[in-house]
Amino acid sequence: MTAPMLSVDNLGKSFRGLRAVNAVTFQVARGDIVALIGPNGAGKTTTFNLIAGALPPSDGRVLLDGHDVTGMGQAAICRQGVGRTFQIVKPFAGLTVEENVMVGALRHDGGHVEKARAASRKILDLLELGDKATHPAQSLTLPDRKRLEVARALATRPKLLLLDEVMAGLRPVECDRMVAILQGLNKESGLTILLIEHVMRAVMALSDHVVVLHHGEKIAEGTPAEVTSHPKVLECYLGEEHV
Amino acid sequence: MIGSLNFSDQSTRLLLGLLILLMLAPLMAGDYMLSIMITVLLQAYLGMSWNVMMGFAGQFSLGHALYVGLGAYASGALFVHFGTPPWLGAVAGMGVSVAFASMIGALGFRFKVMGVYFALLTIAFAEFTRVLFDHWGWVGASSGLFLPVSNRSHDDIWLLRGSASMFYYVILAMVAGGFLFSRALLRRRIGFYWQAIRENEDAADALGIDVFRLKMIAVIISAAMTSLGGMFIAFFNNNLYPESIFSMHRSIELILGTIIGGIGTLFGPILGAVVLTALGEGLTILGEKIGIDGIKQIAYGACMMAILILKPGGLWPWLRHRLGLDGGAK
Amino acid sequence: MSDNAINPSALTRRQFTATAAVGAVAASVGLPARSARAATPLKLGVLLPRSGHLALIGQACQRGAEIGLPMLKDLGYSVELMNADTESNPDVGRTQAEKLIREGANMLMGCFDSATTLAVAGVAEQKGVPFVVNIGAEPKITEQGFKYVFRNFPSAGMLGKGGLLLYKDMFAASGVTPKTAVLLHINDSFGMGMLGGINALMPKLDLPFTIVETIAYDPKARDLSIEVAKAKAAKADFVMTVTRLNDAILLVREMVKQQMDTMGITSPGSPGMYDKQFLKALGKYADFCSVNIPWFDPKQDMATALSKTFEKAFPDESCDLNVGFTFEAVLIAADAHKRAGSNDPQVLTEALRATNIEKRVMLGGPIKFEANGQNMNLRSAVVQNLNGRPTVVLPAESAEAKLVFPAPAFKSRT
Amino acid sequence: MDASFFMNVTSAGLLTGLVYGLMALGLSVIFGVMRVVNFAHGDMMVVAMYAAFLMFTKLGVEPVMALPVVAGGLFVLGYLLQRFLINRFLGVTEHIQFLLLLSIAIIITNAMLMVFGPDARNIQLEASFESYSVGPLILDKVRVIAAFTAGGVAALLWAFFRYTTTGTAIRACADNPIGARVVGLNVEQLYAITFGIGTACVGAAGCLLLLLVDVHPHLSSDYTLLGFIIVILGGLGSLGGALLGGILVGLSEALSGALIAPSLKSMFSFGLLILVLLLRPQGILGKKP
Repeated sequence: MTAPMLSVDNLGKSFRGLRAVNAVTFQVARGDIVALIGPNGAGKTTTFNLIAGALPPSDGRVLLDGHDVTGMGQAAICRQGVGRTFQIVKPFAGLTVEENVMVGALRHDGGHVEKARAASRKILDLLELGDKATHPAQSLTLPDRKRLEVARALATRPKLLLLDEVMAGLRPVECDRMVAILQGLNKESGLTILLIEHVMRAVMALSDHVVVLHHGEKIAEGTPAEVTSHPKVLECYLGEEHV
Repeated sequence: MIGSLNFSDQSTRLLLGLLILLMLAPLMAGDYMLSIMITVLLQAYLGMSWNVMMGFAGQFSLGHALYVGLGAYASGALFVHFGTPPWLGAVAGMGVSVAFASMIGALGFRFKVMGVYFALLTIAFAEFTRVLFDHWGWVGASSGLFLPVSNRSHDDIWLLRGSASMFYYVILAMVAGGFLFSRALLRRRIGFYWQAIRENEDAADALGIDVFRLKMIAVIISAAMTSLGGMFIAFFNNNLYPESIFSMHRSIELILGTIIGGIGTLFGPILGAVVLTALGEGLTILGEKIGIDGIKQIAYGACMMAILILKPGGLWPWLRHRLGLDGGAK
Repeated sequence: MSDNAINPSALTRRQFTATAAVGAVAASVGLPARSARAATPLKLGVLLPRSGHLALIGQACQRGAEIGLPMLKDLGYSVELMNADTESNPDVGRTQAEKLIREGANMLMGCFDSATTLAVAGVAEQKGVPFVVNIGAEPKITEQGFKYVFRNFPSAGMLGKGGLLLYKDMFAASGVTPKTAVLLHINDSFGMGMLGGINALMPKLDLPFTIVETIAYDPKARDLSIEVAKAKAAKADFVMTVTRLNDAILLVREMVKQQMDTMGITSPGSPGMYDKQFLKALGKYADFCSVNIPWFDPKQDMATALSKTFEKAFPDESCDLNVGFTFEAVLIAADAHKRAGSNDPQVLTEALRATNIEKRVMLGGPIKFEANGQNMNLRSAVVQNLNGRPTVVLPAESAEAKLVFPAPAFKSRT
Repeated sequence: MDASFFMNVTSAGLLTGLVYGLMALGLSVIFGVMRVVNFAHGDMMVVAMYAAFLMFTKLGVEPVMALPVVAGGLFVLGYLLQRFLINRFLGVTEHIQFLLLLSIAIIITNAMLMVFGPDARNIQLEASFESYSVGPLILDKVRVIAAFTAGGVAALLWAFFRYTTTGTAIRACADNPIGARVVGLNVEQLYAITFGIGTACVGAAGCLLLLLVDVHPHLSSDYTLLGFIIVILGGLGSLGGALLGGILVGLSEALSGALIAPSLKSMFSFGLLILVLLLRPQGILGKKP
């Protein structure tokens, strides 16, 4: 058995004495789609940032494909094959949609600009942004910006894709399209995906495995069906709005 | 390909037309006009150099006079003391400037000094160096460094001694070179990466870009280009004073054209230099008519403010749009 | 004759006519063959820093250039000024010089600050247009081998030497010989030039005192209390300063506050302490400060006439050496033009080279230029503020009053 | 060099530093709340200095007495500038803001040049040449007056932010502008008031500085730069920091001038600035961002 794609081992983070993430351990198997859920403030985005290298963990380890990448920094981890999106979208507003994606794609093919442009077109077409390729990124609507985030991350050709609430704000039809796209990517190229999601409809449809966080700690994990019937999960979601 | 000349490209055609016109200029323009044009081109060149750092990579420097001064003093002092030809002196100047830029960049970026704070750090270094040069006897301290003037009948481009026309062609070549170099940078991977960093450093980082290294490269290239402009100033002016060459006033003058013309664009620095110089000369004439000293500067300030309010992105993006060149010329 | 508002009195006008006659005779020795009257007036391009950080002095110079025009007209000279503002910026000076030449200037004059003067000299040299320097002490101006540049102002070295030598006369006149001095100087190109001159000359000139401490201060200094505290701690017999204007005021005011009484506050040759601003700002404390500087020759009629005319036209401004030297620069230009009888720059340059003007306003012998374009016949006076007025106290033959040295203590002044 | 020399130098540096501090307070307040770097800071101070100069020469009002009027006038100026001009530029990038304020600075400097001419102006008070002697210590009378008034104005400002509703509201704006808007504060109004307070501080400092230095139109850029050094030393947005920074600069100028060479003293201020930017970018008393 080869090492899992991602292995999070006893991960923890404190901010000025405040414990945001505590002893979180889980694994993402190669080719799986795993969802990270939990109520607001559960520490999901912090966990994400720790995995992606945006924040250095206070303790614990992150293993990617069996290699320790703990504390390597975002750029280095990306170069190891991890693509990520931001919950609060961060487009390169002054560039066109296509150029945004090219920035990701230029890591490959020796930085050849035209090859990167062609690759970006393909990804944009896949995410149904092809007709907006030459628009300035700042002119996009929020759902399009979310898609742009995904496109840009995909352009770096990751083996693990981290998606932070890319469904939020999408209409149900759009949400289903996105699910279909992600499923397609997962099936065709075997892309491993870890996603944070509030839209339960997407979680149920997409994930092979679900990890539930609450107050910075893992309280449950399992298949979507197992998790939704877990008493602890029900308890913490009581009073929480979810779709 | 670096600076590949593609004739179907609108920006290339525009540039070629402009270049031919400018090549012929000394045949038609009088000396006064020529001297104005040298001023414009010099400002355009320095603006371009600053644009690499600020316009492309988004790192705000308000202390670029530092590199102008280092370039000017290195080439000037070597010429005065050892007779070193200016182009070799310029290499030394670039070396010193790159060393300073690396230090400022490394300190600033490592310690996460950003935005206005970074700009103030650059001012501080420039002023610090100004006072240092004010007390450094080998380069003449505050009494200044003087390059020997010689009345050569022929132009010596290797030693940069000669007529105004020669200086005109030198600075024209520098602007053309700077333009092609900037364009090549902007169109290659590094240009995309810089713009990504300028727009959002965190997102660029997440896409695997080595932000620190790229910012350093931007600062270094910008400093080296600027110091070459300093060499030109030294040999064109023939005298150097720390007080004026390192002054904050020069740093500000240097960036005005680019901001007015359109920051991050290729034509912006050139257009801005033309507009500001024309404005300055026009207002000088107007000021003489009205006969009040100082009115020129007030009008200058007011025009600047008007441009900022009406066209905050600079004049070139707007003009480009009006000319229907969108998408073609950056 | 025009009814100009700033015409000198009828008497002085007659005197001027007489002067002109003498001048013409003197001049004709140089270039006898030419006609005495030029066909068209001389177009003199005047480049001065009328705005920017040197605006104060630039405007004073401009007044000097303009105030003398009616007098020069009466003397039979015909000059037309073409004014340009250098904005205290050498680059602007250069383009303005080119503009003036394009617009038909036959000769250039200016520019007060050395950096701009050198920039303009480069243009003049390239165009072959003569350039008369009104003020500018940088030695390089006449050491660069320029062929078209003429300076009727001492270089820093001359200024320093003339100024230092006068100290001997001062001590001789007062009968008091101090042993030690403290030197406070501004750290800019002028101040450093003077310092270099002083340091080189001190051992050679065999002066009776030594400089025990040299204190340089930043031209941008807002406050000179530390500098003065340091100077006071040096406990020297008297003070030597090399200043501009604002810093001179700051320095002396600070000396009053810190009760730094010495035998006197002197300067071996710098602006500042004779300025009207200085006198106004410091009142009674401005008295007894002395400067060894090229000055108006009170014994020259032209000088008295000029300062009278000036004081009438600008009662609030000081008729100082900026005015005097700029006036002389116009006079030199006009004189060359009259003798040349032509507006051709080459002929004008030759005429300038042959300049020999005896009736002038500043101290010294006749105005003549050496091969390098420098006038060596310039002499400094000791100018001491007495009763709120800069007064020539030495050399004895030109003195208007007697030198007061040592100066009375600040506290004892009423 | 004896002990009394150092005591004199140190006390002069300390007193001047307090006035510097007051000047920098204005800059600090504006940046702390609006994140706008006021590059026309020195120019506004020069306006205040001329105003105080006119009050003295035309009406015979001494600068310390003229202070409330001048500060009030500058408050109005700052309020209007913010309301009608700078407010449009709040969200835009730094370099555009910088250029806008620079153009304001150019206009102010040259307007002053046109109105007052390039001459340095100063005022002559009874106290101008007087000093207190305390043992070997000679304290310049106007410097003492200026420093104490500066301290008083700073204390008033602190009380304003601490104890008044408007002051508290402004602090809320500074912490979280969106939050402030959400709870119904009129942020535009508060910003304009803040800018007004900032310029009023400069106005007060200008009146006091007129006691110490001569005013001329080209003074402005030096003071703008000095203001920046001080606030960054002390910590942008921190009132105590501005005063501390002022005193530090005053002392460093005094001591480096006395110990090394006076003409090098501005280099030490810049050196101090570089050091603080690198070691503690938020300033000595600044809060971590």
